[in-house]
Amino acid sequence: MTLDVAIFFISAIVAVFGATMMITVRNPVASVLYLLVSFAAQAVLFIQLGALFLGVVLIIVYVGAILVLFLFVVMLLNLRGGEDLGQPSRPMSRFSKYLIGALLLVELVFVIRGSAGGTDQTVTGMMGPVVETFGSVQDVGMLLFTTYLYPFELTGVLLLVAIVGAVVIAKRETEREAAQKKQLVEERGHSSEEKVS
Amino acid sequence: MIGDILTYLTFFPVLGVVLLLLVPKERHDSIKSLSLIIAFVTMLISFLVYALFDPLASGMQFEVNVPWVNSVGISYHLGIDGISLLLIVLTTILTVLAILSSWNSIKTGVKGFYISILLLTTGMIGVFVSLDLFLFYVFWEVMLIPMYFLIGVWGGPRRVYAAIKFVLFTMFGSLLMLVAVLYLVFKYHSMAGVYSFDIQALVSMPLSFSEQAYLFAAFALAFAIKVPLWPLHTWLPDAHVEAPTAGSVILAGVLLKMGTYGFIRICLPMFPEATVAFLPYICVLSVIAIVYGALVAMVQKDVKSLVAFSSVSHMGFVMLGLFTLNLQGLEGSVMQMINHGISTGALFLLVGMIYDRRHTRLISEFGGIAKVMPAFATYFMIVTLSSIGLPFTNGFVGEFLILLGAFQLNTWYGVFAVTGVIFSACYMLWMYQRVMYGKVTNPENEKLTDMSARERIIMIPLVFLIFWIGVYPKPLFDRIEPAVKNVLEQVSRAKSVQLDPVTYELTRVKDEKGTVTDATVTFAPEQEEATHE
Amino acid sequence: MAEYIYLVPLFPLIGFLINGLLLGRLPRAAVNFIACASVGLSFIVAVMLFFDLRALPEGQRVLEQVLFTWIPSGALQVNIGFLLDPLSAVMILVVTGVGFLIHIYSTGYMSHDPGFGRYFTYLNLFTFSMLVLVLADSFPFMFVGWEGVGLCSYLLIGFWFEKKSASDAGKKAFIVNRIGDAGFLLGMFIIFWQVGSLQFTEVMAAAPAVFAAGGALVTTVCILLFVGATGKSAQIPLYVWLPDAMEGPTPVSALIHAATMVTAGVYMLARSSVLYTMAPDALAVVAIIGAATALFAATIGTAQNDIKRVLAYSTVSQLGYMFLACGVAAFTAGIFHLMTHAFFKALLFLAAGSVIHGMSDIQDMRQMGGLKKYMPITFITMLLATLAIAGIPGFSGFFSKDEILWKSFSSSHGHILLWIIGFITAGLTAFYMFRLIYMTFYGKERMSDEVKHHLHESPRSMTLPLVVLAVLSVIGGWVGIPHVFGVTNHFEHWLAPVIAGPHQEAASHALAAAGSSAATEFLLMGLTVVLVLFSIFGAYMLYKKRPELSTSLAQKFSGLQALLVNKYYVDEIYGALVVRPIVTGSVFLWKIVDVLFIDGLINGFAAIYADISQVARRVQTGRIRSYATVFVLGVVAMVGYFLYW
Amino acid sequence: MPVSAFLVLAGVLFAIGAVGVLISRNIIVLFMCVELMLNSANLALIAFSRALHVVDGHAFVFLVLTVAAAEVAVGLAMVITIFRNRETINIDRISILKW
Repeated sequence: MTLDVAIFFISAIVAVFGATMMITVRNPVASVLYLLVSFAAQAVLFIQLGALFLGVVLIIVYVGAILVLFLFVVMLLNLRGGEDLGQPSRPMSRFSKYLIGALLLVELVFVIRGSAGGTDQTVTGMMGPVVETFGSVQDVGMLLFTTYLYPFELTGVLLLVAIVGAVVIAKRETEREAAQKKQLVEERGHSSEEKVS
Repeated sequence: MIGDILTYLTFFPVLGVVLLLLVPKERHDSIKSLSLIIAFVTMLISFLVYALFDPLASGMQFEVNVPWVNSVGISYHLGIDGISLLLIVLTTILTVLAILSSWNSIKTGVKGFYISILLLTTGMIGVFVSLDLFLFYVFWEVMLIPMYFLIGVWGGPRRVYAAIKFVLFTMFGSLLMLVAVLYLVFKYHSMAGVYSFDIQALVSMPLSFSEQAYLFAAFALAFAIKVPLWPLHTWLPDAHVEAPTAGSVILAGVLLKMGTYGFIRICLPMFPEATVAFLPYICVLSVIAIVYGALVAMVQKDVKSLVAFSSVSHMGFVMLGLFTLNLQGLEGSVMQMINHGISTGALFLLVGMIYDRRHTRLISEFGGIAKVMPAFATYFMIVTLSSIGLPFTNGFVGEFLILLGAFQLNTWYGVFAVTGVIFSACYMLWMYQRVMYGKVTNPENEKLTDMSARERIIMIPLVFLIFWIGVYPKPLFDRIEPAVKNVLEQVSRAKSVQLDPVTYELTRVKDEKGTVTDATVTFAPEQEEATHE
Repeated sequence: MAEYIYLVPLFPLIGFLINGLLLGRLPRAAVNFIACASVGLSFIVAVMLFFDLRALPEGQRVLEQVLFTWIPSGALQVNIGFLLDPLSAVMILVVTGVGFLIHIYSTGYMSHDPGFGRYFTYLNLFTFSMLVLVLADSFPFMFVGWEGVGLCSYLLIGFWFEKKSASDAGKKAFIVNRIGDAGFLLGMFIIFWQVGSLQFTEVMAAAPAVFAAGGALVTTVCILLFVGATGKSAQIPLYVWLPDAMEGPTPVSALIHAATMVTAGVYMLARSSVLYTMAPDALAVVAIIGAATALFAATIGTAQNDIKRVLAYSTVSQLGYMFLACGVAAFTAGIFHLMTHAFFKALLFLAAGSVIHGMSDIQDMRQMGGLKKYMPITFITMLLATLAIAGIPGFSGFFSKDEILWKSFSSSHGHILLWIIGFITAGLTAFYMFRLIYMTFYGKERMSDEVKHHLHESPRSMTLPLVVLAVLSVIGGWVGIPHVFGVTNHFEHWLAPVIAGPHQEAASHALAAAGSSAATEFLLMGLTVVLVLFSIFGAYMLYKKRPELSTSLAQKFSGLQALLVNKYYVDEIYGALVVRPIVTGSVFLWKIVDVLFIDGLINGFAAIYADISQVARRVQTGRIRSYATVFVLGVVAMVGYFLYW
Repeated sequence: MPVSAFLVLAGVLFAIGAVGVLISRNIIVLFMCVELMLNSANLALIAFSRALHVVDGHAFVFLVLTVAAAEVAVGLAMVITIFRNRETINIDRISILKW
């Protein structure tokens, strides 16, 4: 067992474990932390695959920013796992959903195996060595600023829109707006009554 | 410039819509004035078309034929003959009057209202000028949307029900029509090797009898709903009662004519065998519509629904005239389309005026109006007389010719249709009596003001038209006649009929077995011009 | 000459336009002047045209003028064109002449009514329409006038529209007329269908070639045209509107419902005489209906108490006479009676109007009496008219009525029964007319003091037309003194070129049998005169000498009395048999067929869709997880599909 | 290591994420599951990229990351608003948009 294989299996086990725990624990804080674990393991895999830059980005952006944001929200809303989440699903429905997931997994494996059906060595075969700079900041940067310049710029716009959107959505409405909305609702209700009569 | 006049005419209202979009929505006066100017200029353009129209030439005039979507043979093909010419002029006139009539009665959503009306105008003119089935279908559907909003937004209490009913009825028919159109186009492709949506090209295509029958049925259903032919008429009273005045005027004045226009432009020329075969059924339905509409109109409590049912009756006359398949019947039918547009439009305008004052249309609420509003009563009387077809008003000319034609076709159609003349007098005069005559019993009616200058301006052109067409309809006949003769010639391609070249009368040829065999006309798309002559 | 014909209807049209467009803006005097002058001018033109026509040689007395094409549609070419021949010449003289007098009379009669402008507008429009009717050169153009007079009749009957009875009566008149018009239209259609033209000259010329004499087609045409005539001229079964029409102002009753419009049917029959002589069956129908109407209306007339209603039923009855004449192919006699009737009946109505005017709008004869000394001119003129209508020898009515009776007996289409009915009717006519005279002008003054106080003779503008008409009523018949008196019948001679019929053969026939028939004619004439005198005496006994006798008689025959007073309950029967079922049926069509059935069917379909959607929409739970489940299932299915198929 | 191993792992993570979406009633956890699925796709992309020796896959991963970030920002803003108005994070209770 080479080091490579060991790193893969350890990371894979950690990633799957984190993901599984994330969806099973009741406390949201714990969920976030398990996801963090899973992401960290995945970042290791990224780097193992030569995506040094992306692995780092994953850690910084996902773990450092997004998951922290999740944590913020969970704490802001003061969620502790004791919230009313309604009736738990019936066992049958729960089971059927696991079954669906399993089916999906089996199919995905078959897809991978199918495409690996024999001929495509790039998938089934061992990965060969790559150039030193593969996946480096420079390498990815060159690509993003040349071939994918427009999509890249568009992501900027997307982020801007997301920022504005998030602010607008999360903003507390002023009293005036609330009053207006109330009035509007009343009018609607009134006119719909008329329609009925 | 002149060659493209139909394009200008059709799309000028759209230009108006664009301009209207630029006006802030609070500026009601600017919006109203602007849309009035646009409608007025459109009317002037249509007058110009009328003036430039050559009454002696047969065939289409002002034709424009530009390939549009070549791969499927869609072209931008416009052109008019005498029938569409008159209907266009009617449309533009009624649009101006409709805009004037809503001057003070539409207070909410003013901008949207006038945009709808102008879009509607484009749709209506578009239907009348299209010579391409695709274009025809597009304009046909374009009309639907503004009308839906006119009824559904600015209508009465049950406006949503009425609007949806209107749209669903019409949609149902037009989808069948679309299927039929596509069938025609593919059929043409299989015969000529190219696609074409061109009406004139499709007309010359030979179709077997069963094909004709199905296609005729599909088109006829779409058109019959629009007319509306009994028993597909029930959307009409609801739509009329709920629609705002301008909507009713355009609906009754022009939209109903779309159905009959479709018959005369598409059904009759394209499916002559089927036309002859279906003739008895449609005639019977028309006669039922005439009598039924009149009888039901008699017992209505709401003035607008009375007028709506009278429309059913009058449009029954138009349908009967179309399917008499003789010159008098067809000419009378086209005249009746115009006349019905004028007199029913005028009736709705008048009802709108009284509605603006009293906010009710129930006959029982009125009485003695002639005393407080003498001018109104006079105009109402003139329009009433025109509606019941008194000689020397426009209504008579069309009705007389239709009855004459129907009588020649089949005595019994004539006899039963004539009773419509009697009943029309009954319901109109009874309504007039209950609204106008007697003493003022309702205190709310005591202080009604007589017609304003604006309202008089609306009515005067209509009254003028009523008498002009009633006394001197010759200019109209001159323009209708070549077009009608063309239609008859095309119908005469049916093997079961024979056209008298002098009187233009179609007579049924009785073959031994009484069955109509499939058409075996040789088909030569290149020589379609030749087959027209 | 011919190019002036259009002036005759044009003047009233101009009057109508001026008065109508400037309604409410002209002073009373101007309105009166314009209205009268326009009719007066057309009377002058009519007289000139009459003399022009007379100056022409006998065979060529036809003037035609075409203004422009009205309805050009293939083979159907209808012109706005006029046809002046001896028949229409007589008619325009009557219409403009009597019309002019009535216009003048109206200026006095309507002098206190605020609606005078509207009144004269309608009246001028009526005159125009009537002139179009009689001058038209084709059936459709005649129909213009035909419906036009119907419209004016509607407007004028309902002139005081605030009264429900008035507007009801107007509506009834129009609708009943429309029923007749429908028949007229159908008749026209058959003619066009067969002949291919609707011009009078062409139709009449082509008819003998196109129609088989006595055939079903021509009979149908004639009967349909006659249906039109029954509507306009108030014959059984469509007479019901005329008595109600008395709701209108009295001059209107005189002009429209006595002198001119109601006689349009007779004119139309005379105009189509070529067709009618070809259809003996149709003639028989006309004669029977005419005779029946004459008798029927006369009996009702004997029991009415409203002065105008008596005259109305009298009009119906006299119109029956005219149709009786037409029905025995004696169109000339019909037109002759039409003319004399126009004089004396217009006079009767105008005089009655004068009475009503003086009586402060009371029309019930039971509240009158003894008016002779208050209204001498009215009395004398009305008496002259009554003598005329009763058929006292020498007066105009005598000649015309006698000719009808004689023709109904002697004509090849006549029958002894028709004569008997006419004979009885003559007696009844004399009876109810003198009943009217005695109840109104003689006996006790039964009016209230208030009314009596205002009682006065009418102004000059009203009495002058009375006098002129009285003169005409007396001498008007002298133009048509029958052959039997040894003079030429100018009137018959004048009309001969236009009127088809057996007159040529009848003339020779009559000459052949001159010896015996002259004696018969005198015998019948004498019988009639005796009956008339006897009836007058009866009326004198019952209503002048011993009024209590009439009341006791009425009590004795109370059933009959009630039947007559209620006009045989015809209105009620029509209401129950025609009007009610139509209205109920219409409500049924609306509520049941339209709303319940058709709309129910369509809304039912919509409801079915709605119900299906009610079930289907449950799929749309709003729960993201269920959507996601379905979504993932879909993905699984799709991937599975691509993997294994 | 064969690339298929990484792909299978990506598949496993994806399936776990999917199951999480299906069974989770907590709206925040649901969100995190979506993130997990996105990232499993990233993993597959990078694996392919490595196998084919093309860096383009990295560019895509980068874009996916950006989209995920934007999505989270907006999504969490919505969660906050919803919680503020309805006092719940139960996904099943947020079901007005139905029928």
